Amino acid sequence: MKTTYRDAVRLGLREALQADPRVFLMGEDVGRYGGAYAVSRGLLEEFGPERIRDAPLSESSFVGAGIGAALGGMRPIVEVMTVNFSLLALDQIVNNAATLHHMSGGQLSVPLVIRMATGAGRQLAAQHSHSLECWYAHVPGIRVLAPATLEDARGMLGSALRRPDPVVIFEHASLYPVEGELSDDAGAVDLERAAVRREGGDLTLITYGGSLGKALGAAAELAHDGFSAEVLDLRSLRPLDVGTIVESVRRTRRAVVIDEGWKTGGLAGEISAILMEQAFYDLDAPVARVCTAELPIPYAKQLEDAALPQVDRIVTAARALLPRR
Amino acid sequence: MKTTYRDAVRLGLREALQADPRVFLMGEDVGRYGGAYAVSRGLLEEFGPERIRDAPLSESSFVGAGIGAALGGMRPIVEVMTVNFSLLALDQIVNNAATLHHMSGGQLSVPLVIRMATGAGRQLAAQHSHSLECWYAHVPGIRVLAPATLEDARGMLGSALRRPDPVVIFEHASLYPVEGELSDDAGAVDLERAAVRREGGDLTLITYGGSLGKALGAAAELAHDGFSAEVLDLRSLRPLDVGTIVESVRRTRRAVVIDEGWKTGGLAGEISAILMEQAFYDLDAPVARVCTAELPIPYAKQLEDAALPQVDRIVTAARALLPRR
Amino acid sequence: MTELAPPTAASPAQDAAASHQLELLRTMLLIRRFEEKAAELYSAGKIRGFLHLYIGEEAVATGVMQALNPEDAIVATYREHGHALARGVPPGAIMAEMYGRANGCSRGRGGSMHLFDLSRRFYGGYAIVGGGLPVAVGLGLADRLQQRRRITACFFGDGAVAEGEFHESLNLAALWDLPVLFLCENNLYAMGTALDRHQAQTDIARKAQAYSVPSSAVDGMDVVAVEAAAREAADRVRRDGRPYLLELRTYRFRAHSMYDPDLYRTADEVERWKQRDPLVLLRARLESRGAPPAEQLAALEREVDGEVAAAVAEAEAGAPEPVEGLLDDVCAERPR
Amino acid sequence: MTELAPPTAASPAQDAAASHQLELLRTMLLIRRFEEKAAELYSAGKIRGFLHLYIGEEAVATGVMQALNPEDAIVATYREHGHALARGVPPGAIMAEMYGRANGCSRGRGGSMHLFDLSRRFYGGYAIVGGGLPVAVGLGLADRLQQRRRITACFFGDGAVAEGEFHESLNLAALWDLPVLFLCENNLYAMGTALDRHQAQTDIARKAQAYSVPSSAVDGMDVVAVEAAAREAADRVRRDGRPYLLELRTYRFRAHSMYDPDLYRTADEVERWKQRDPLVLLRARLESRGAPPAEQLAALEREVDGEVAAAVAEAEAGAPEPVEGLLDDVCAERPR
Ligand SMILES: Cc1ncc(C[n+]2csc(CCOP(=O)(O)OP(=O)(O)O)c2C)c(N)n1
Ligand SMILES: Cc1ncc(C[n+]2csc(CCOP(=O)(O)OP(=O)(O)O)c2C)c(N)n1
Ligand SMILES: [Mg+2]
Ligand SMILES: [Mg+2]
Repeated sequence: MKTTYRDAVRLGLREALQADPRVFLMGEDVGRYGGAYAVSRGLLEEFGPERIRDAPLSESSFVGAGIGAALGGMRPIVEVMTVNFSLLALDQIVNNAATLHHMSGGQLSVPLVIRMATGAGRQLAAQHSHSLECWYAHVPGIRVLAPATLEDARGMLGSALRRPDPVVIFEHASLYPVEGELSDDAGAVDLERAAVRREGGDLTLITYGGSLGKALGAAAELAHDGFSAEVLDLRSLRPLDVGTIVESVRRTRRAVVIDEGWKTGGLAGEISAILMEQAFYDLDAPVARVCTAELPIPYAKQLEDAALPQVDRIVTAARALLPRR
Repeated sequence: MKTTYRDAVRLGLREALQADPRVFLMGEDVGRYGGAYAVSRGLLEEFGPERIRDAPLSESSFVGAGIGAALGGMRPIVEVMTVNFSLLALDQIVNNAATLHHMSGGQLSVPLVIRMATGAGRQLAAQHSHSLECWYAHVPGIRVLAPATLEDARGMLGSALRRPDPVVIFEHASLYPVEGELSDDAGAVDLERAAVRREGGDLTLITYGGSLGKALGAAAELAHDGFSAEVLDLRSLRPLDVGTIVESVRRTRRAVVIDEGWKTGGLAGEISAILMEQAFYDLDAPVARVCTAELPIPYAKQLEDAALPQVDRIVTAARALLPRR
Repeated sequence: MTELAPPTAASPAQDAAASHQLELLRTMLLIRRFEEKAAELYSAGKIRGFLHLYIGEEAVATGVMQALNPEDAIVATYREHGHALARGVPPGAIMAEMYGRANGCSRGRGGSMHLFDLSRRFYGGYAIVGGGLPVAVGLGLADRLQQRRRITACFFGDGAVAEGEFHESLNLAALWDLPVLFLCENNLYAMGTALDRHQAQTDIARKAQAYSVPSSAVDGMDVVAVEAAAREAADRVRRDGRPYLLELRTYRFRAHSMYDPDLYRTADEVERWKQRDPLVLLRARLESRGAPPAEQLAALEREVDGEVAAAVAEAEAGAPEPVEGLLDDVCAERPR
Repeated sequence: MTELAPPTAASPAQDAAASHQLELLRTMLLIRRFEEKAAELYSAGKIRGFLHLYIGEEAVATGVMQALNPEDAIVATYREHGHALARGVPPGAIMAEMYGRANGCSRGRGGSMHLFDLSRRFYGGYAIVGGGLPVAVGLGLADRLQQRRRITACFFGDGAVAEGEFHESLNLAALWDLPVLFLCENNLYAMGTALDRHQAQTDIARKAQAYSVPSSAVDGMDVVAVEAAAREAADRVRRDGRPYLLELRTYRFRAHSMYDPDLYRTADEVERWKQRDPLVLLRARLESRGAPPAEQLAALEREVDGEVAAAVAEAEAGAPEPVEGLLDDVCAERPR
């Protein structure tokens, strides 16, 4: 069927709510309003206010309540409107959700799914445009996912709910209106492996989430010049599928990592460091990074565009690694 | 004079309070209690409760109040007891302190210094042992410092207060009792440059803060085997002194980065990625990382020791890069 | 709390009051027309990002600003066009900001949610709900430490009351005797969540008791009542050097933002509130006293329309910020 | 609120009450002796990290636990040896945890601040002040959603009241009708900061009004009063399925932690509070009624000493966790 990323996420939510009475959705404006990004529209009518639970503006406490509800036998899906607001809940996520299993010597576990929108590109300026996936990917004890396709948007949720540990799912806000095909029987997806979204032999473009489209765009441009770029979608940001990353780059011998986070201390650096450690002798050129410029995201369109990774910047970075043709 | 790191920080505080009436210290238990790590003991008696201001347990709001006070013409030093608790204040730091200058088109500036203890090694378990310097170092708009020596413990504070932007200073909690010499006329220090703490030509050990001692220990061991390791103390974690890092590694052609943060997505990866980009063709071996194992810090001593970077792990990592002798 | 006299022959004091009220009307009208225009320009794609309209709530910012002196500070939210206009930030600078232009009051970096004007001590729009309260506390602390007799006015919504920072900030301000006037714009909704679905106790003013902070509530649709209550509160903060919480009961006529399909309340409810449109109320109040003549009102409308048109022209004429300056305003300290 | 009858000839009910009170004494004594021993072992370097003693506050955990059923849940702080002991977590498992041994109740991962015993629904010690409250709210939410008639007891200190999570959590619990019993252990200090220097309004129970949560305060040094108040509060939570805030006024006799030089209060103040030592008070209460005989008390002391000695022996005998298992308990899902 033809549908959108937004509807695919909603489908995943509906399926999860139908499949397991322990599942409920909780967050700001998920019910009456229908979700800040209209993701949960209609779910309140279908599942009622106990299971589609509107929360007050209290990020720390409703995320913490998600932890407690998971401890108490439920399978909560907590929606934090965007990653920017999740800073208010980081204490609960890092100090409680990620540690309780360990601190209790394995007694407690926290089967909690936290969904949040992420990313820039809609002129929302410096307090609504972060990409802090790398922070979450730094924390042992949680799993971090970034669905870039409709299948993953729908399927990762169900797969995440089957895990006994906290899972954080990042949905890039600019993907919600993206249209595509989704097979009717699409269901649970694997959470472990990165996906090759385009095969190629001359270099590897490594990315995830909202930047996948840009990487594919860059690969298409490079193809005009006769270079075949492999495009890798990380899918899982923690744990990283190091095997697939390293295998691809060993083969192509060149890599550009594209990541909408700020460059310094971001996820792209981690991938580069892994390649340093595990593919150093196979590299024909240093791994390059295309990330967001080091500034709070500005409102004005031309400034925001200049700050973010774009197809032309990816192509330029790739060309610099490739032999002249 | 012979003194401790703790007393050096206190000296820096006293000098700052004496030098500028706009400076004040605010945080939990900085006054009557004398500071959780006894850093501010005696200051309340000297400067009174208005300038040595005990705050309630309200991290988000007293850090935010520091931002507002800086906007209002003061030069606040806010102490957050440890980096673990700073998660509660991250929204204020990232969304306000780091953005206000930019969002206001350059009108506002936030000359705020935030000090916090960091690090593990004292069996305080999973909620009191983080090293999240890398998160702060990811954020444009703030400066991040990590004094590893007595001079820096004393001098960085004064230098930080002279800057018009927010500065976060990380003091590794295990350093407070460390003794050393401090010259009487030690004063303001440069905040831009990394420091070579030991010169060497065979490889570079890159580190900062609480791990400097371990790196120096490893360098001493390596010297027994006839290898001369250069030890670089980053000092400033944002901005990084890329010039000094790259110059050293281009010369030694090998590097190990030691960082008490978790490995994945940590600061060591950033250094490795920078060396990938700027020293790839000069490297004789891939840059190695010695970081904290990927788990919440456990309480039991042998487990905590095993989780953290230690001299023997650094030596092993270094040896693996070096030719056999 | 109002100062209305019965409608008899006009005394000089009454004349002054009437002309002041005409000024209030003018400010509210400017906000109304400015935002109607902004909504239009948003649909036309000239303004982007989030746009939160204040239409319906004009009496709050307008009334409160009367009680503030030029040396007082203001902290506002993402719904702050009205506050900026009422404070005297030039409409052209605001409109240009929403266009993302170099002549915008935040040089195009902030947009609608982040208006700043340091020269008027307008410390900006904060778009993390609750995030402005601690900053206001800090401004108050700076004033206390510098022994200045000025106050900080901090606006926030009913939704912000649920955030921990509300609680922490009121406690800090009270504990430390800080001259902060907390102004809760209770428009009965936090996005689509009605007050009684986000607050177990819906009497917001009463919550101040938990911090020994004096408080009161006022009809936020009646600008004269708002001004009187704000003056009383601001005077008290100034005199005692202690915080005060004023709850302003109001309503937004438009959706939360331009993205909001407004499904969570009935058209009927909105209509009922529109009966209490602050502009209509004030006009009625003026008219009930025979003033002002229709032509005066028409002139005022024309003036305001002209001002809005001029603001748009200024924005249209503004230069885009050059991309080369992208990294200019990250730090106050310029990289060496 | 107490159930004491005048001291006449003992009825069966009085006998039962007396023997119950002897049980309370036993529990409080166990906490006291266990912690005195822990302090000793800390000085000897057997226990490391932070150690927060509950000495002086024993009546609180002991009294409250009487009101809880086995199916109820408990959320505590880093100062939770007393709560764990009163809940029936074996002293040996707690001591072994503080030794960091494999037979510790958290397998050596948690230490003194992070005791857990899922089999007793002891959901642990939380060491980020205020961090346990949202978790307790969530446990209550799970019970509500699963329509279970059990409650969650959430302990926290007076210092935690300043944190935003206190405010958010009470609102959530009240708004959503959750069966959570909030228990504020007001020992007048948050580390070195006295109550009136961290709270603008020092009447904590009263703050519950801001959330329409019923509340009361009780003398936390009188275990009989604590039990009665806790029973009333717990019954009410169980019956109404709504939260309740009980403030327990108490005092810690020891320093905040073993690192604390205790400079912020006078020896005199501590001495005055020691006059109201909960063990002394209960003993006096028992003695005033002629019971129990001295030899019974002596036997009880001996028993408790034996239990503590056995706990130490168990800890000493515990195996250290093998370093090879370092990464075992990071995720519940085992890496493939
Ligand atoms: C911390 C945080 N959470 C969520 C949001 C998204 N959001 C923006 S405005 C809003 C509602 C705020 O309501 P209120 O405080 O009543 O102000 P109003 O919009 O009614 O003026 C929400 C949920 C946000 N900006 N910040
Ligand atoms: C968020 C946070 N801030 C600071 C600390 C350090 N700290 C530990 S206990 C404590 C005082 C807490 O006081 P209270 O809540 O009254 O509990 P008490 O220790 O008196 O039992 C402080 C400041 C912490 N653990 N967590
Ligand atoms: Mg509102
Ligand atoms: Mg206390």
